[in-house]
Amino acid sequence: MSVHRPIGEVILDVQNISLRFGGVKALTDISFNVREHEVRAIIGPNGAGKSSMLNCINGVYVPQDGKISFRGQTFSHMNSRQVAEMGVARTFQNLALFKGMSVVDNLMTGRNLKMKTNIFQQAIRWGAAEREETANRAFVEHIIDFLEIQAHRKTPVGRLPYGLQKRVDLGRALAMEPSVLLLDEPMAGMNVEEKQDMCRFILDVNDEFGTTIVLIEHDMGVVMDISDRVVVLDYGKKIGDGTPDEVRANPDVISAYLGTSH
Amino acid sequence: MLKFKPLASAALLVASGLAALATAPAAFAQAKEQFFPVLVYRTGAYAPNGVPFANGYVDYLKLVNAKGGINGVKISFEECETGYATDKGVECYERLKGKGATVFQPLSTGITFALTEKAPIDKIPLITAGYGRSESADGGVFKWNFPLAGTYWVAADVLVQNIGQKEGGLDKLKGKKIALVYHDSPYGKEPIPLLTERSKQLGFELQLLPVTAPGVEQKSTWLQVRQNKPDYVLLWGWGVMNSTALKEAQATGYPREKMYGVWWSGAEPDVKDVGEGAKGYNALAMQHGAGRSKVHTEVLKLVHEKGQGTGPAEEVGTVLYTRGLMSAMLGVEGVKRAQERYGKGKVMTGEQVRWGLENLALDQAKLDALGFAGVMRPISTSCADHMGANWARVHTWSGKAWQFSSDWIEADAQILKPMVKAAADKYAAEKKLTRRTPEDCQS
Amino acid sequence: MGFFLETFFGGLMAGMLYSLIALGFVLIFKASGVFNFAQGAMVLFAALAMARFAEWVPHWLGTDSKLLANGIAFVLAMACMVAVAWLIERLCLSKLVNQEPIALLMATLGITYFLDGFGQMLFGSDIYKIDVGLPKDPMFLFEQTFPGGVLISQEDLAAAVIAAALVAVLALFFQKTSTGRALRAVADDHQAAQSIGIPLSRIWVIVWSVAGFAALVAGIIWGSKLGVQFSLSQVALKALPVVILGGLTSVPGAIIGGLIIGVGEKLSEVYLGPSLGGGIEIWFAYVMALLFLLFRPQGLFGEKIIDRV
Amino acid sequence: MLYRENGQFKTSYRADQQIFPIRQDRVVIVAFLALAFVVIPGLASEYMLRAILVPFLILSLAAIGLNILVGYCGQISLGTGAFMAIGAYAAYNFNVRIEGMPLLLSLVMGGVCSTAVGVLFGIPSLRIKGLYLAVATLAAQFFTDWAFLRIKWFTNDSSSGSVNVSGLQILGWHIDTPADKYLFCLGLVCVCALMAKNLVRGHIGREWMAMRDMDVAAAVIGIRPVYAKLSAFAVSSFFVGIAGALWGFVHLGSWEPAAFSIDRSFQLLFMVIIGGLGSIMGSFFGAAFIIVLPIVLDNLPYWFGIPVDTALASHLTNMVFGALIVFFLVVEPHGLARLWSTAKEKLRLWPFPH
Repeated sequence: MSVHRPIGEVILDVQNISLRFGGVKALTDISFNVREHEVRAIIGPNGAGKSSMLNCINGVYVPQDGKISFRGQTFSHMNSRQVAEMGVARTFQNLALFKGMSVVDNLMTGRNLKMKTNIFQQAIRWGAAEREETANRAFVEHIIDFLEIQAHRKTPVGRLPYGLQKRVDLGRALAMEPSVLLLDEPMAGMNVEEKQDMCRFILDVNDEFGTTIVLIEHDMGVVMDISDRVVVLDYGKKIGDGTPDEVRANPDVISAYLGTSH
Repeated sequence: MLKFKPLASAALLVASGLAALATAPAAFAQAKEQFFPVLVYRTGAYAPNGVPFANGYVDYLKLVNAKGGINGVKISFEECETGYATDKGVECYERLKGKGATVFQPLSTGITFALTEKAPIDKIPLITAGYGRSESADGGVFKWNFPLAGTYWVAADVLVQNIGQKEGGLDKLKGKKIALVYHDSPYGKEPIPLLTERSKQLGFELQLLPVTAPGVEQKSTWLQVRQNKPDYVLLWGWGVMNSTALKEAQATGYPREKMYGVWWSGAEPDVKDVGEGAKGYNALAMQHGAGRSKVHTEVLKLVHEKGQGTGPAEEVGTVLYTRGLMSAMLGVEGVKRAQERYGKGKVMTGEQVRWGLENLALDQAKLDALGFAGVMRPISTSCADHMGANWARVHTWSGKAWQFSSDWIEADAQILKPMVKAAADKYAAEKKLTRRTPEDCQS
Repeated sequence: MGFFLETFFGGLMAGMLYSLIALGFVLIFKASGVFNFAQGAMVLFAALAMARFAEWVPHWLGTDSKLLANGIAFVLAMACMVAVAWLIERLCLSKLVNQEPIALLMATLGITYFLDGFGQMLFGSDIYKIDVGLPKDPMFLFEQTFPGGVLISQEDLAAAVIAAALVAVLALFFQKTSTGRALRAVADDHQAAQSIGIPLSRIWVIVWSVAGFAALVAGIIWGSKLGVQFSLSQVALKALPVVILGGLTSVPGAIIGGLIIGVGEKLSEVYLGPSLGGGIEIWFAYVMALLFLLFRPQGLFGEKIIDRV
Repeated sequence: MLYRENGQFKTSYRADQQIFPIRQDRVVIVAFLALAFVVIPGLASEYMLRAILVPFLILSLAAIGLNILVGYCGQISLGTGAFMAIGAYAAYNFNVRIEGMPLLLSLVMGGVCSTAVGVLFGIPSLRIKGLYLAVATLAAQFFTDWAFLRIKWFTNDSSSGSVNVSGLQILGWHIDTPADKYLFCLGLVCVCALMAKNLVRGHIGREWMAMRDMDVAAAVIGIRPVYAKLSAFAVSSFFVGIAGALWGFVHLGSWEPAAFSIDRSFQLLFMVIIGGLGSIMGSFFGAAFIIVLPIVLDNLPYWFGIPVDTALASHLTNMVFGALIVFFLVVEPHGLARLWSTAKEKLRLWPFPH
């Protein structure tokens, strides 16, 4: 597949990030960048620090050294709220959905940055709050249609099958109308059909909304198919970066995956 | 309504409960007997003190019935457990009121405060013998409250006087240190205004040492006592706080002879398990002390020997038991007095009982007849004075028993009267009430 | 200075007693993840049993040897506590596995009501006496160094020593015995423990019995200090700040926490109290715990949690 | 059969977002309100009104407040009694110190003050979690208990530290008969309940629930934990404060700090748990259960005319109450509200389940 939209400028640039938990080194001196509209994959064996990388970008973890710059602004560490406001959305490896809430409510929660009415207006609800609610509900319904989960609107997400929960997770991210979408293993534990559906969704998002996508994935096939450029991490270090073909040819990567001792 | 059907058992229980409650009180309104509500606490933190009082109270009512009732009117009564909790007390009040109650004895300062607001509306008098709000002695404002036989201000004043006697004259108190170790609640704080007044007048230094209820942990309090070495300690506790205080006093070596308790801190449960450790500790005997007199023998003969005794027979004659007897007697006498005006052998209403209590005239002869000779002094109330008597005695724990250690002492009216009036007026102002007119007093 | 020491020692000894009760909380939380509000009720129940049996045994056996009476009473009371533990496990815990903590907490409050009622119904609600011969009168140290010397309440001292001994015993029990190891295993991971064949239900009965034992000892000490009656269950409230300050899962935490709270509240009441009007120690203890938590949200010795996504 | 929603189509999101989307529910609720406002004041006995319904209403309101905090935002609090106390005493001070202060206004101001303090004591929740927070909230409980006993200003220098109010009236409507009190509470509670419902189904409510279910994810999608948690504390203590003011003004009339002791906090927590976490309706169920059950148990002997010793009776009451609590947590940990909804699920098919 190819991307219709032209790859643009660098919008997210990660410079020399290092992260430690006590003695454990999760990330060491990682640098890479993401261009507008591209699909960027981060791969690597388990425990390579992929998720930690995203957590740094989201401001969930605070790296000890390094910088992250986004659309020219540079931060030594990110603040989750700020990141969200700048239009970065995120899905999670081990489903971080709001289990107690229905599908609609989960997606509506994704709209929270768009909801401006204050607490008093909401207490009265009649008027502004209700209008806002309805408007955003309409938007969320589009996403529900797009992800083909109409049937499950009112179901508490806890009761949905895994594959659908993954979709809701993606839906919640899309509800934020992101310009950058961080996907943490969106296809983990899915069967072939589900994976194909998910790939379709991702590419559609990328096509239709021109959303930049940063993707963590284990399934090499998928990665090589849909991504424009790939970063390879191993033991918290970057061992490869480039187009799928370049990465495929990179000896370090091969050894990391085929487990040759270094 | 179908929707309610599948709701589980408990919800149904609640629903049926509500239904039943709606009808319950009505079913109990019977008119041929004089109904006495009995608010008690036989459980919880204050049970050790609550139980003997309740037994005495009930035993007296049984005694009256055994002797043929009030001029032939039998007494019916029902207990309600308050656990010394205000909201539970209010619930009891509402419940028993619905069953024709004509006089309440709340038996808790907190409940008294709450009921003081409700009683005038429901036209039911409150007897708070030896507790409640001190300013309610002023019948001009508190038409429905009867703190018969003494308030906390009386108690505090008598204690100060007794200490004065020990020192050889009130003037000797100048420069002395007196600490008040009190239950941190409205009950414990009642005496403070009077003591402050007295300390100004007599020039002794007053120290306030609150103890958080229920008072199981008093180490720091008594460390402070040890630190500033007061000449006397007044103990204003209730329940476990009293015995704990005595034990801490022993543990910190404070002389028990220098400790003076209020009449709620001077009963057997307070010293029983301290035993020798409390030897020499003094406390007010409200009017009565421990020990048996004619009324007790009557109770034993006519109630206990008939197998009707509420508690164990050996309890008869203990301090709180006797206070129970006395409180019940005051209520009954109120009804009796009312009958003298509104018709002997009739069942009195709340308003009639109120009149009876306001015109109580228990002279020595009457007391002797009732078997209360030596237990208490005469009491006579009036529109202005709802207290009726402001005398008390002090008794001392010998290690085995309570023995009187002072003669009758009368609280100083010069001090009390103005304070009561001032406080009552403040209350009236807050509530936008006007004092009762003389005509109203006649009614 | 002398007085400061007095207060300080007083605090230490009071603190030791708090830790004794806190210990009950910690044991149960470690092994079954239940925050056991019923600990106070258990103390009361145990104390009531002890006091009443000590009263009744002489009548039953016709002996008047205090030692024998107390001995037998202790055994009987302990038996009661084991029975209680067993019932709680059977009727309550086993049915509530994997509920969220708050439901369990509420369940223990339910147990509290039940025990309060049951205990008073069986043993009466009067004030009773436990006499295990703890010395009542004070003693004075350093009388030459400070005027008036430093007063130490012998009763508290004895109590503190007993408490310390008990703590040591429990520590040994946890470290050395196989049951102790099993307990720690369960504490670390229920499933894993079960999978290597540790019977959860038995472990829980044991833990609750041990907690019952701690409650009994606490009950005896407090009982002989205060006399046995309902308010005894209130001492649990004094132990709560200790538990969170020390960390819900840490035995040493309970000890250190107890001492800190004990000393802290006594000093505060004596030196800060007068200027604030007194009666501050109970909330001061909680505020103190709160301040500690602001720096270590999982208590002094609790495990740290890193949330992963 | 009767309870079928099929054939009811929502043609707008607005229609789909109302509180009771199903027609039968609306019918029942309207009927129920009519009963509460019109029938009950006429029929119920004075005891019923004063000793059961009024406390029930007031504590339901408090339970709603607590439920917002515990049920919706997942922050356990054992200090609810404290916030009731603050509401009550603050309202009292506005009432006595400002001449001609309207009753409603002083009640609301009571709520506002308790809100302020609530936010203050909510700050630790940003750092302390779960049971640690629960116990920490007891600091609020004991501190207020102390403050209202010790600081004379709060009690208008009353010698005993106990305060009282009377002559309640709104725009000439004197609230003194039990029926008046009942109606006043009922009205106020209905309004507050509606507001609470609107909040929890609005986006602030979703932010609270998000914090409860998965705080990290919530932060990542742009919810500020500080705002979400503190607003929950604020709203919660506002309702609780108003409830406290009502408890003092309408139910007790005269009160001391002991009326808002730690037992009150536990009682409210019971209501929330038994009623159902995260359910406004559940708060009412819980309150009804916890208030009425002990009274029913107390009264049982008298109804059946069995003379039971008072002490024994109340011991039994305690035991049964405790046992029932446990029983409930065992059979339905999600509370009466859940029972309610499962009942409704069943009713959809009833009487033809297949």
